[in-house]
Amino acid sequence: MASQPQAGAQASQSRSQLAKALEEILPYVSSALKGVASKVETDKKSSAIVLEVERDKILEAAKTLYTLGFDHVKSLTGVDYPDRGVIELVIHIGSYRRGLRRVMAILRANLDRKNPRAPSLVGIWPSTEFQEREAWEMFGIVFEGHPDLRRLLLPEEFEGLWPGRKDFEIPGRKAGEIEEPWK
Amino acid sequence: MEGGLVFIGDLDITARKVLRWLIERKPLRDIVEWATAFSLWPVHLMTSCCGVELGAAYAPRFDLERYGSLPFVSPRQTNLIVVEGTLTRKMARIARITWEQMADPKFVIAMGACAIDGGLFWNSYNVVRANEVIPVDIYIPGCPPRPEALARAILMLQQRIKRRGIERHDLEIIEGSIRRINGGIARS
Amino acid sequence: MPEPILALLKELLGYNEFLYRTIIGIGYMIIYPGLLLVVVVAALLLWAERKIAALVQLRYGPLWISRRIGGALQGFADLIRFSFQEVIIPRRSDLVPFLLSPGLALLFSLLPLAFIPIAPALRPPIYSDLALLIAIAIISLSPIFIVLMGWASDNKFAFIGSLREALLVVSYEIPLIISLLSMGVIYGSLDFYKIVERQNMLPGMILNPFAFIASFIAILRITSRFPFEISEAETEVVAGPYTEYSGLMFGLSMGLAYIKLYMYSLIVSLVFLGGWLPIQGNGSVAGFLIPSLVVLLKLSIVSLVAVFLRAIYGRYRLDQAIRVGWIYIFTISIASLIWSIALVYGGWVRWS
Amino acid sequence: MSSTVAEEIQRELIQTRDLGVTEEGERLIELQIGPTHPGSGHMRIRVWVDGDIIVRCDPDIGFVFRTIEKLSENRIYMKAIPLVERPSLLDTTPMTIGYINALEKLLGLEPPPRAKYLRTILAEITRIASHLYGIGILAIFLGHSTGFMWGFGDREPFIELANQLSGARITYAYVVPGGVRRDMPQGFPDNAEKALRYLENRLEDWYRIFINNPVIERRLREVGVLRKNDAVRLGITGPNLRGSGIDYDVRVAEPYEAYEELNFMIPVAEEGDAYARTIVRFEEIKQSINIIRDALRKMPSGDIIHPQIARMFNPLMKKIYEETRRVKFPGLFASLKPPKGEATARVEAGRGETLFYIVSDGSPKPYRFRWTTPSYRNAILFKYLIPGHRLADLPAIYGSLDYFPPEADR
Repeated sequence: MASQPQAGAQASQSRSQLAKALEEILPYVSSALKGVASKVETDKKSSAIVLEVERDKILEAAKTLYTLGFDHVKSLTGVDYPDRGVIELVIHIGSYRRGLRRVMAILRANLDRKNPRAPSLVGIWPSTEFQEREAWEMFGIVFEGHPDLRRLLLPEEFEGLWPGRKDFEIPGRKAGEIEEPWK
Repeated sequence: MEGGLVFIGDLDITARKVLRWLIERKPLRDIVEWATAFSLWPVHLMTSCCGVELGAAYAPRFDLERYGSLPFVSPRQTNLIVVEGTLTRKMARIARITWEQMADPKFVIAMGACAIDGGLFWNSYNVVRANEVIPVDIYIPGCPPRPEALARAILMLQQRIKRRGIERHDLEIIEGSIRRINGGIARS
Repeated sequence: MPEPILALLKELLGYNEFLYRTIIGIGYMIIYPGLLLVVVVAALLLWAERKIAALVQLRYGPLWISRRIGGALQGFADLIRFSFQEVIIPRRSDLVPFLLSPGLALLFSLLPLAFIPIAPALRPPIYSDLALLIAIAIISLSPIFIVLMGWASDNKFAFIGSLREALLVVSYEIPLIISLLSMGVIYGSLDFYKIVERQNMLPGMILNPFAFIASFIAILRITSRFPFEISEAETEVVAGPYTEYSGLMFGLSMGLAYIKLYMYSLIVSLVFLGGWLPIQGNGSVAGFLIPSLVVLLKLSIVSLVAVFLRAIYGRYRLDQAIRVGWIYIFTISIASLIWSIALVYGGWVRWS
Repeated sequence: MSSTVAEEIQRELIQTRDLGVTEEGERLIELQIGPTHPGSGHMRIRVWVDGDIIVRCDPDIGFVFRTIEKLSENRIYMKAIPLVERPSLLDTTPMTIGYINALEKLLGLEPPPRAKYLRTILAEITRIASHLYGIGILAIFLGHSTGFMWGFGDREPFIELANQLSGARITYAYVVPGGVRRDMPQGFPDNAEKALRYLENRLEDWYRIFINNPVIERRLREVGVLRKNDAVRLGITGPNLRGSGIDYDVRVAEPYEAYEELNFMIPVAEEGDAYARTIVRFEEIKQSINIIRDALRKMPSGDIIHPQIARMFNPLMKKIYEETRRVKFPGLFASLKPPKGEATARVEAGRGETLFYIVSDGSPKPYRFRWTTPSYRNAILFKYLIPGHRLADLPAIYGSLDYFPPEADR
């Protein structure tokens, strides 16, 4: 049966306390990620700690974040920068622990656009399994070590097409023009 | 009687021709049309988010069961498809198969702006118009249309059945030539 | 057993016993308590089920088809629509059993009517003093054809649905047969006329309450009414054994559930609720018409209660239903057998 | 005779149709509980069944994938509001609040307190409506048609309430960068009180016919037990998470809008089975009723749009705003150009936590628009929670997860 519900909003901190909590956690995280992350800073607006990481250090950064208490991934996606020839992997990692609940970690890593490869994080955070499948389907990022990297949302007709990338324009259809969906 | 009718050839087609000849007679046709009009059972095919309004239409406030329409289980036993909202490519294939699995006098209501012409998602690469896939009888504008609009569509379909009668395609399907369905996919 | 109708016919058509029996038998089976009445009752039950469920759920239910009588023609409209819809026969299905099994299931659920009287004045077409036993035996044949339906229509959901039907039939037919036969033990005979006569002091329900409970719940399962609608559970196996049927075939199988409900409620009202008891007259009106209306009234009460449960209960899981069947219903029916044996040999029940 | 699409699929199915042994040597039946199946909604659940026990389950989602992210990258910021509402048509306000919060973080705007309260009230109204829809779907999946009809029937007063507040049945587009579109109409507080009291009486009937119904209780207890560490590992959100004992709720973890000043509690259950999740949903409806009453009591007065935007009203818009307290869109919204940068906002929707991540490069269209919905994050439960149960438990678990496929496919 529903246990005694935990006291709600009166006990929660207001936004200012949120910023203070962010400050406490920042040194704690940056010390843990000394050699791994190239840049660690806070983004007060979105109450998050932003980490820039090299491609081959992603797994290591993920392991340390997991030990710090960030236990699930809220969103894993790519951002396509065709002019810089880079697809940026952006991972929002959250935590259900009482202390870390107010804070999110945003892990960023640049992958080469022609052949984007990244280590699969399913081993550390199983919640990324479906999100990695969608990232592969939309951006072509191949996650090495993913249990079954197949299509999640799109039908099979999109073989070889990466709709998430900027060079995939949407076919702006003129009114009345009928397109045969199966052809 | 327009000319003599001689039924020869394959038993199945002859039986269907006899049935169709019988049904076209006055008293029986009215009863069949009256029964079909008041027993439009939509198949359980929720294509997209307008399904919320279809659910609300069969709920206590706008009860569509007043007109005899009862959402039922499988395509075999129902005679109405309500295409609720957008048809993506994957769902279009399912809608087509469901339409082909349904028993013959069948009708389609395209509900919402997305089913008419893509609506909000007109330029999405994954969206297909309803009439490109299955022949549509009644269109309902609105995004999502109010449950009263769905009730009005059911009533319009009832009047159309009484006025225009039921077109039966079972002979064309058996003889292998699905006629060009208005705007739909032609197979010769 | 005065035969007023037989006497009436003798004056009209001259003396030929065999001819009159067949005319009455045909009339019995086809018109009054037979096929015509069954179809009307099935259609009205279909409408009543939707109307009662709608009433509980704060809405109208079928109404616009015939406003003045509250949409009562809805059941007929559905049956007519089904009979004029195209019958689809899947290519990979096994043709002969696929086409025959709905009809045979219907036959075996209608046939017991030949043994069950509906009024004191008219004998059923085939009169025998083992009528209760024969009726139960015939009606428990129809689940075989429901399993055959699911098996013949080569569809995975129909296959699973027919397996469920087979499992549940075993676990609920046996308690039904035991509890009905334990009523036979109390009355000392299996002939419906004697059963009804011997209920004039106490109706069967009070004589042996265990039997009534066990058989009512077993009937709920056999006609797949609500807490036990497992073999045709929509959200698990699409329409159970009837998934691949369309048009007239599905009309038959949809009506089948209601026809079996009609038949079982007829047996229950005769065995437990005292049949035509308060009315005992003879002669063609007092002996035939009014008693049969009393039986019909009791029968409709039983089926409306069974139909009303759709609005209250969800659906059991298969293993829960089988566990309930074997643990509770089976022991209740054994208890009813012991109770009736105790009644008879304890000397409380003695028939002249 | 060239084959129709159905025959192509039929031929495919015939080759793959295996009633017998699979590669691993087990005798399994592969069931396609597809979109036309009454127990599946807008998705296909591929299930391998050994007898009555489900051995493997593979959800095949994406049947309602309408590319919201790609479309909103080709539209100006304001046009993304109706786009964001469509996928989760049941509780649209939390989605628009999330998107507008992210946009306001980019623009550096802070809505006035009265607008915050109005947003919170509408969010709670849609939460109640969305929970009742979820419970209705769970009821029809268990065969309990009265629960379905009562669920949809009891939703209607709240849809009427939202209709009075914002003018539309479900798709309100009520939240605007910098505030809300309309002020509260005159008779709204006592209408709201009437609807809330009606639902409180109805909840007793719900407990008698649904929660304490022996069949429903038997079908939901010890079914789909989600242990606490599994819920955390799989990143589950919403009542499914709180049903397994973790009291995580974004309204308390990172309070947005007016949730800081309102007092309410987060219902948590320990068992983690389908029954616990349903109880948590019913308790959340009660909490939402308290929140609406509390918010209506503490409603501050004042204007409903940010002064910086109000300054840009032309005289006609100012007159309309004074008289009817309705915001007419100033020209600014059409060419809204937030500064370069990115923002993340998370909001507690009816089914869980939804996250918006917007990257803007200074142009009127967002450069990258990332949106994860609660059902999208709960979709993984089909793969890990259902194997091991019986075939009849599939709809019970599916209903108790309150999984809405269009919201998962976006």
